[in-house]
Amino acid sequence: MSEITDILSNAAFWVAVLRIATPLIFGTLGVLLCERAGVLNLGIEGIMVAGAFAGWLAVYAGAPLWAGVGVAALTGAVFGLLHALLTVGLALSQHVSGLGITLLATALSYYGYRVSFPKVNTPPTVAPFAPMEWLHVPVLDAQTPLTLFALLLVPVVAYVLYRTPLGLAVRMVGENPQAAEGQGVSVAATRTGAIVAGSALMGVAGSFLTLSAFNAFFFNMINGRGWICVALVVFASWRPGKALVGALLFAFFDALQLRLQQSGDALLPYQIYLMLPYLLSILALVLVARKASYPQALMKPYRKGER
Amino acid sequence: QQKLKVAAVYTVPFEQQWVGRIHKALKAAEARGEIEYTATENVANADYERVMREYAQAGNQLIFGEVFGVEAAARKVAKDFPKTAFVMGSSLKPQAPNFSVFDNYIQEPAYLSGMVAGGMTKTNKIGMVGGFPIPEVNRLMNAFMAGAKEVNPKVEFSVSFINSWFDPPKAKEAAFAMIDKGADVMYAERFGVSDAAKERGKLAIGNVINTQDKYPDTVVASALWNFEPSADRAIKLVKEGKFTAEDYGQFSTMKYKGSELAPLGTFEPKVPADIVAKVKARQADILSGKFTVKVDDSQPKSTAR
Amino acid sequence: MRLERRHAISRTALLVAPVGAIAFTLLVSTLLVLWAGAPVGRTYALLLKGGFGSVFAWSETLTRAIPLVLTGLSATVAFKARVFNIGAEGQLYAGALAAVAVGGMHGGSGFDLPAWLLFPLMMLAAAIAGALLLLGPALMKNKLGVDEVVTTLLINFIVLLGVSAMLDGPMKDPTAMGWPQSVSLQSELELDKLIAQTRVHTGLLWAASLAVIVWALFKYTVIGFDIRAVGANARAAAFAGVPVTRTVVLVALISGALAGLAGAIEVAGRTSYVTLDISPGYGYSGIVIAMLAGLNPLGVLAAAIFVAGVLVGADTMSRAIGVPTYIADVIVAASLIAVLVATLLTQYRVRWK
Amino acid sequence: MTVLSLRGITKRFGALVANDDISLDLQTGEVLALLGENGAGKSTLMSILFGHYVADAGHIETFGRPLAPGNPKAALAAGIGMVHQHFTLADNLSVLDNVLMGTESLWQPFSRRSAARTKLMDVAQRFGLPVQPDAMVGSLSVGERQRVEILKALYRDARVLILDEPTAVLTPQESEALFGTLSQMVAQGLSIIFISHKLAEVMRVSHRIAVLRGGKLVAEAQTRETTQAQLALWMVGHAIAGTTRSPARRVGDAVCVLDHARTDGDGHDRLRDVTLTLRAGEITAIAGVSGNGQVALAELLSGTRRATAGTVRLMGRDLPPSPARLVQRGVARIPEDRHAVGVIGDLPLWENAVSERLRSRAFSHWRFWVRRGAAKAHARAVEKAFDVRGGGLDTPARSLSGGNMQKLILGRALLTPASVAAQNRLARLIVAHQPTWGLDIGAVAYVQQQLVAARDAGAAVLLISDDLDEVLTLGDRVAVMHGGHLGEPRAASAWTREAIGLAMAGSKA
Ligand SMILES: Nc1ncnc2c1ncn2[C@@H]1O[C@H](COP(=O)(O)OP(=O)(O)OP(=O)(O)O)[C@@H](O)[C@H]1O
Ligand SMILES: Nc1ncnc2c1ncn2[C@@H]1O[C@H](COP(=O)(O)OP(=O)(O)OP(=O)(O)O)[C@@H](O)[C@H]1O
Ligand SMILES: [Mg+2]
Ligand SMILES: [Mg+2]
Repeated sequence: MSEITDILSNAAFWVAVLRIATPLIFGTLGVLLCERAGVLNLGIEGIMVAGAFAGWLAVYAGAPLWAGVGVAALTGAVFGLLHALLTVGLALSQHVSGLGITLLATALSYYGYRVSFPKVNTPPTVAPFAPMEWLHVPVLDAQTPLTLFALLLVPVVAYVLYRTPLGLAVRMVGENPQAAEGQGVSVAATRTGAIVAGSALMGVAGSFLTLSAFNAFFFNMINGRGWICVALVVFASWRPGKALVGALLFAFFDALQLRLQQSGDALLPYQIYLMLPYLLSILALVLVARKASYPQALMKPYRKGER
Repeated sequence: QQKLKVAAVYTVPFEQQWVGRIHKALKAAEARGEIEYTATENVANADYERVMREYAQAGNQLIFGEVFGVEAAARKVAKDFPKTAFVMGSSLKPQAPNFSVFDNYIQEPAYLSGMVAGGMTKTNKIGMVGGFPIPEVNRLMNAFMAGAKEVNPKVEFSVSFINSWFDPPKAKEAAFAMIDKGADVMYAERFGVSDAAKERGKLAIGNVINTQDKYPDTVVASALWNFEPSADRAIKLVKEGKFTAEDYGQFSTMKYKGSELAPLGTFEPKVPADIVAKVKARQADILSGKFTVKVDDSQPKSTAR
Repeated sequence: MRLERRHAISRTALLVAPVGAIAFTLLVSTLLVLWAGAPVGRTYALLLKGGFGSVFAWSETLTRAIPLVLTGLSATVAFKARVFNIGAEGQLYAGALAAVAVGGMHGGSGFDLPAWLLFPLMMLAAAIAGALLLLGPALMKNKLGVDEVVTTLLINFIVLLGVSAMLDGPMKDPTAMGWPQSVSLQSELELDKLIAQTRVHTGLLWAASLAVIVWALFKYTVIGFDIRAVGANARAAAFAGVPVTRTVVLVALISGALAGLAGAIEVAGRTSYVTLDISPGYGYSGIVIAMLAGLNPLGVLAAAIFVAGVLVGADTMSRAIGVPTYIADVIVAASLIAVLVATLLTQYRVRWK
Repeated sequence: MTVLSLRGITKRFGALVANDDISLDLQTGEVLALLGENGAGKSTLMSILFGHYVADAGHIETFGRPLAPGNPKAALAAGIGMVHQHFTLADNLSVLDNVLMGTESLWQPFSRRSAARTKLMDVAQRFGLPVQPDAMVGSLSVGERQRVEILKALYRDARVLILDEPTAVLTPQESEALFGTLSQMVAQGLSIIFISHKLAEVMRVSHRIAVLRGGKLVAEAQTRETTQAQLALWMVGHAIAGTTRSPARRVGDAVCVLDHARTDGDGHDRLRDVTLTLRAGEITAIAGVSGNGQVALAELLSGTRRATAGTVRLMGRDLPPSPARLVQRGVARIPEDRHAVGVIGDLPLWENAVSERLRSRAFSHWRFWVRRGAAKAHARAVEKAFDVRGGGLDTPARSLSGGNMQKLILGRALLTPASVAAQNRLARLIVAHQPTWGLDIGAVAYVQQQLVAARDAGAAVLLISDDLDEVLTLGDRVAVMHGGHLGEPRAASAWTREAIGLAMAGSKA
C-alpha cells in the first residue's frame, strides 16, 4: 500500500496520467460526437493510424507542427466522410463500414509510409511539440500544447452539444432522426457533419502520438488505443465531462500498472498488470451502466421515408 | 557469374532493430553485386509459410528469415524444397540438409555495455524496458545486468515489458516511470526509451543498432549486432555449392565480428577512465577466450524496491 | 441524396453491381501501384493468379478461408440475434489455448487418452472456452444493460494478455528455448492435409459442415426461429413466448463456440501450437464476412473464400511487382466496401434530391 | 382565402397507386377532415404535402406560392405544421429541446433558450396546451406528448396544421381538450386538416370532409350536409353494419380469478390489489384513462409480467409464468401495440401466424425441428379464415396494413391448430388490449364481431379499451380502472357515460 501512496504522491505520476490520457481524450470526444449523432464509428482505430501518419508526414515534409495537426484532422475528416457516405448516405451496417475503414486507413497509411520511405533502418524523426514550460502550472507545464488543446476541447464540445442549435440538432438526430427531419433539419447533413468532425478529432488523437508523445511513425503504434475510446464513450454515458473523467481514469490505471510492474516484489506475471486498465474499465462499465442514456437511434440506419 | 537469388521473409517491419540488421547486411551484399535480393516485411504468422513457399518456388536459392513462432511450418517447407538453402533465426537446432539457424548471440557486447552503464549511473538505478520477455531479449538483459554488477555491485534494476514490439509512446511511458523512480541510465531495448532518457537528460544504452548519431548526448554505448559474417558465409557456401545445415550462432560473437561494442563516440571523454580500462580489459578477455559471458535466457526480474 | 427501395431487384443492377465493384477495386489498386512507381501491366492477372490461378493458390486461399468461415459464422449467429459480438478474436485465442491444454498438455498431467477420444475432447474444450468467454458479456448485457460491443472489445485485450501469460508460464513449451509458444499438440490430433505439400487441411470440411449446420439451424429449427425473432424484435418475441434470455445465452454459447473452434482448428490444422500471433485479426474479419454474406451462413462460405482469395492474390501480386505488401489489405478493404455498396444498389436506387 | 391547394397529386409505390390525381383546397379558418380506410392514401398525401415524399405528379401551392417538393424545411417555412400518426419526439430530450429543435439557425453560436421558454409558455397558454418545458419527453403521458407535438407546430407560427389520427391515442377527456384547442386555433385563423377514423368525431369538429378510397378522392362535402352513413358508404364503397349490443347469452363458470393482485412497475403503470373474476361467455370491459394500470393488467394476463402479491388463478390453477404456457392453456392475447409487440415485422407472415405455438407438437418435432408444412398450412388457414390481405405467406409482416396486421394477430390467437382443437383447447380466455386502435370502421367492425363470436362460443373475454363507445357496446360488465385500482364491475346497462367519466377521473361514485 505504501508503495501506491508513494507513486500517487509523485507529481511525475500525474504528469504521465495526463499525457497518456491526451490521445484518449481526443479520440473519446471524436467517438462521442459520432455516437451522439447515432453512428457507431469503429473506424477510429484506423483513422488514428492515418492521422498519426499524415500529421507526422506533413511535419516531416517541412510543415509547422500545428499544420501537421491540421493535416491529421483533415485526414481523419476524409475517412469520416467516407464512413458517413457509407453509413448515412447508403445506410450500410455501421460495424462493417467502421471495421472496413479501420482496415483501409491502416493499410493505406502503412503503404504510404513504405512507399515514401522504402529504405530506412531507423525511423525518420521530426522535432515534436515541446512542453509548455512557460505555463507555471504544476503538472500542466510538463505537457505539450496539444494536451492543453484536448482539455479545452472538453468544455467546448460540451458547450456545443448542450448550448447551441447545432448541438441540439446533433443530439436530436441521434435520438430520433424522424423528428429532426420533421423539424426541417437534414438528418444526413447533420450526421455527416458530426461524423466528419468526430473523425477529425480521431485524426488529431493519432497525431498526438507522432507529434507529441513521440517523434516518429511506427507500424502498429496505435495498438488498440482507438478501441479503448469506443469503450470510454459508453463508460462516459455519452457526456463530454465524463469522457474526460473516463480517459483520465484509464490513463491513471495505465500509468499505475507501468509503475507497479517494475517494483522488485512484483509477484504476478507482468501481463496481469497490463490487464488492469481493461479489467477496471469493464468493472466501471458494470457500475455505471444505465440503459436509458443510450442515444436511442444509435446503430439504427435511417433511410428517409422508410420505417 | 550469375547473381545468387536471395530472399528474406521478416515477421516485423524493416525498421525493427533486429530485422534491420539482417536487411542491412543483405542490402550490402546486393550493393556489392553478389546477389539479387527481395524481401517481404511484417509477414503475419498465418502467412509466413506461404511466403516462404512462394519465394522457394520463384527460384530463390537462399532464403533468410526468422521463424520463432512458425518453427514447425518453416521446417516443413525446408523439407519440401531440399535444393533451397534456408538460414533462419531460431532458438532450435539446425535441420539437415538445408535448414541453418542463427540467433543474435550478442550477450558479449551487452555485457560490456552493462559495464559502461554500471560505471555511469550515479543513482545506482538502471531501468530496462523490453517488448516481450523472449530469450533473445532476456539473454541480452541478463548479460547487461551481469556486466553492470561487475563494476558496480550496488546497482539495482527495474524491468518492465510492454507486450508489444512497436509501441514507442508506451515504451517511453514505461521509461519515464523508471526515471521518475530514480533510474538515470536506461537500457534501450525498444524504440522510445532513448527518447525518454533524452527528454529527461538521462543516459541510455543502445541495443543491436547504434543510435548515438540521433541521441549524441544520451546514448552512451551500444551493443551492436553485425549480421554480415553470417550472411556472407551463407552466400559464399551456397555459391560454392557447399551449403549445409549448421548453427550460425558463433558468427554473432565478437570473435567473428558478429557483434561489437559500438565506439563511445561523443561519450569518449565522459566515461570515467577506469571504467573504460575495465571494459577494454574484459573485451580482450572475451576475444582471447579467457572470459565467457553466460547465456541466460530466463526472464530478468526487477531488483529495485 | 436518398435511397429508395427497388420494387423488384433490377437485373441490370445485379449484373452491373459486381462489375462496378471489381472495377472500383482495380482502380484503387492501379492508383496505388502507380504511386509506388511500379508497372501496372500485369497487376490484375497476377492478382487473380495469386488467389485462384493454381492448385497452390487455391490451397492457400482455402487455408486462409477456414478460420474466416468459422469466425464469420460466429458473427452471423450473434448478429442475427443482435448480440454484437466483437470478441471473436479473443474467443478464438481462448479456443486455441483450450485445445492445446487438452491435446498437448497431457504429457505429465495424466490425460493419457487415445487420440480418437482426445480429439473430440479437444474440440469440445475449445468450443466451451469460446462459449464461456461470450457468456459473460451476453449476461451483462441482458441483466445489467452493459453494452456488449464494448465488453467484448475489451475482453479481447484481456484474453490476449492472458494467453501471453500462459505462454510465458504454465503452458510454455519447454523445448522452444524460452520462446513464448505453447506446447504442441500430439501429432495424431493434427488435422490431415487435403492436398499433399500444401497447407489446406480437413478443417475446411469442418468449416463447410458447420456452415450447413448453422444454415439448417436457422431455417428449420425452433431455436433458429427464436434467434431470428429475438434479433428482429425482442419484445414481440417475448410476447410470442420465445424465451429471450435463454435464447441470448444460447446465441452467446453458439457464437463463442464457433469462434473457439476456429482457434482449435487453426491449431490442429495449421500451427499445432499457440503463439501470440496465430490470428491476423480473423475475429474482426469474421464480422465483415458475415455482413458481406448478408448474415446467410452459406453466403459466409462464399464470402470467406472471396476475401481470402483477394488477400492471398493481392499479397502475392505485390511481391511479384515489388510494391509494399500492405497493398493487399488496401485491396481487401476497397473490395469489401465496393461489394457492400454494389449489393445495396441492387436493392435500392439512389435519388439525388 | 385559399391557404393551400393541392393539384393533381399522384404517388406510386411500385405498382400500387397510393395517391391518384388528387386535388384539394383548404380555406382560412377551416377544419377539413380527411377520411378513408386503412391504406386509402391519407398519410401518403400528407407526407407529400409536408415534404417527406416527393409526388410523381402534381404540385402544391401555399398562400398562392408554389411549394418546393420533398423538403420539410420549405413546408415549415410556408407555415405548414404536421402532427404525425406516430409521434416524432426524442424521449431523452426535454420538451423545450424538442420544440426548439430546428427553429434557430444551426450556425448561431448559442441558443436563446430563455426567450424560447417564454415564447413556448406563451403559445401554450394561448391555445390552452399546458406543458412543463423542462420535463423529459420520455416521462410524459401520451396525451402530454401530443400536446408537445402540436406545440412544435404552433411555436413555429404554423398557419396550417395537419393532424394525422390525433385522437387514436387519446382518452375521451384528452380528445375533448384537443377539440377545444382546435376551435381556439380556428378562431385565431389557422386552418386544419384532420385525419380520423372516428366518424362521430369528424362530424363534430370539421367544416368540410374529403373522402379517399384506394388512393382516389371519391367525395367532398360540407359536414353539415352529410351523414355518418353516407360517409361510411363513401369510404368503403358499400354499407357496413356497425357492431350493436348483443348481450351475453350463457354466462358460465369463472375462468380466471384475480385476487388482490399487485404488480410492480413505475408510477401509474402497476396494479394495486386488483380483484376480478372473468367468466366464460361474458365480455368484461375495462374502461379508464390510459396509463392507469391497464398495461400492467394486460401484461399480467399475457404472461409478460409477474404478480408480486395476491393470486391469479386460471381455470382453477395458478397462472402459468410464461407466455408459451399461457397460450397452451388456452389464453388468446391481443396486445396493445401491434407493431412493437404484436408481430415481428421482419419475419414472414407465416412464421408470425404460428409464432405463439411453434413449440407445440402441432408445429415442431421435439420442440426442435419445425414442421414447416404444417406451420404453413396453418398460416394459410389463418390467412383465409381471418381475411388477412396484403402479400402472401412469405411477405414480411411489417408490410401489412394496420387492419390486416390486427387480423393476423387475431387469427393467430383465436384459430387453434386442428390437433390442439381436437383436445378441446379452444381459447378459454381472450385478453384484448385496445384491439381496434387506429383501425378503419370496416376493420373495427370485423374485430369486434370476432370477439363477440368468441364469447358466444364460450370464451371469457377481457376487453381493455380507452374507447368508451367500444366499452359500452361490447362489455357485458364494465369496470373502471384508476391509479392501479379496479372498480367494481357492473352491468353495462347500469352505467351512464357521466358515471364512467367520473370514475375514470378517480372520484368514487
Ligand atoms: N413507403 C411506402 N412504400 C410502399 N408502399 C407504401 C409506402 N407508404 C405507403 N404505402 C402504401 O400506400 C398506401 C397508402 O398508405 P397510407 O399510409 O397513405 O394510408 P392511410 O390512408 O394513411 O392509412 P391508415 O388509415 O391506415 O393510416 C398503402 O397501400 C400502403 O401500403
Ligand atoms: N416504408 C414503408 N414501406 C412499406 N410499407 C409502408 C411503409 N410505410 C408505410 N407503409 C404501409 O402503409 C400502410 C399504412 O401505414 P400507416 O402508417 O398509416 O399504418 P396503419 O395501417 O394506419 O397502421 P397503424 O395505424 O396501426 O399504425 C401500411 O400498409 C404500411 O404497411
Ligand atoms: Mg395513415
Ligand atoms: Mg392508421
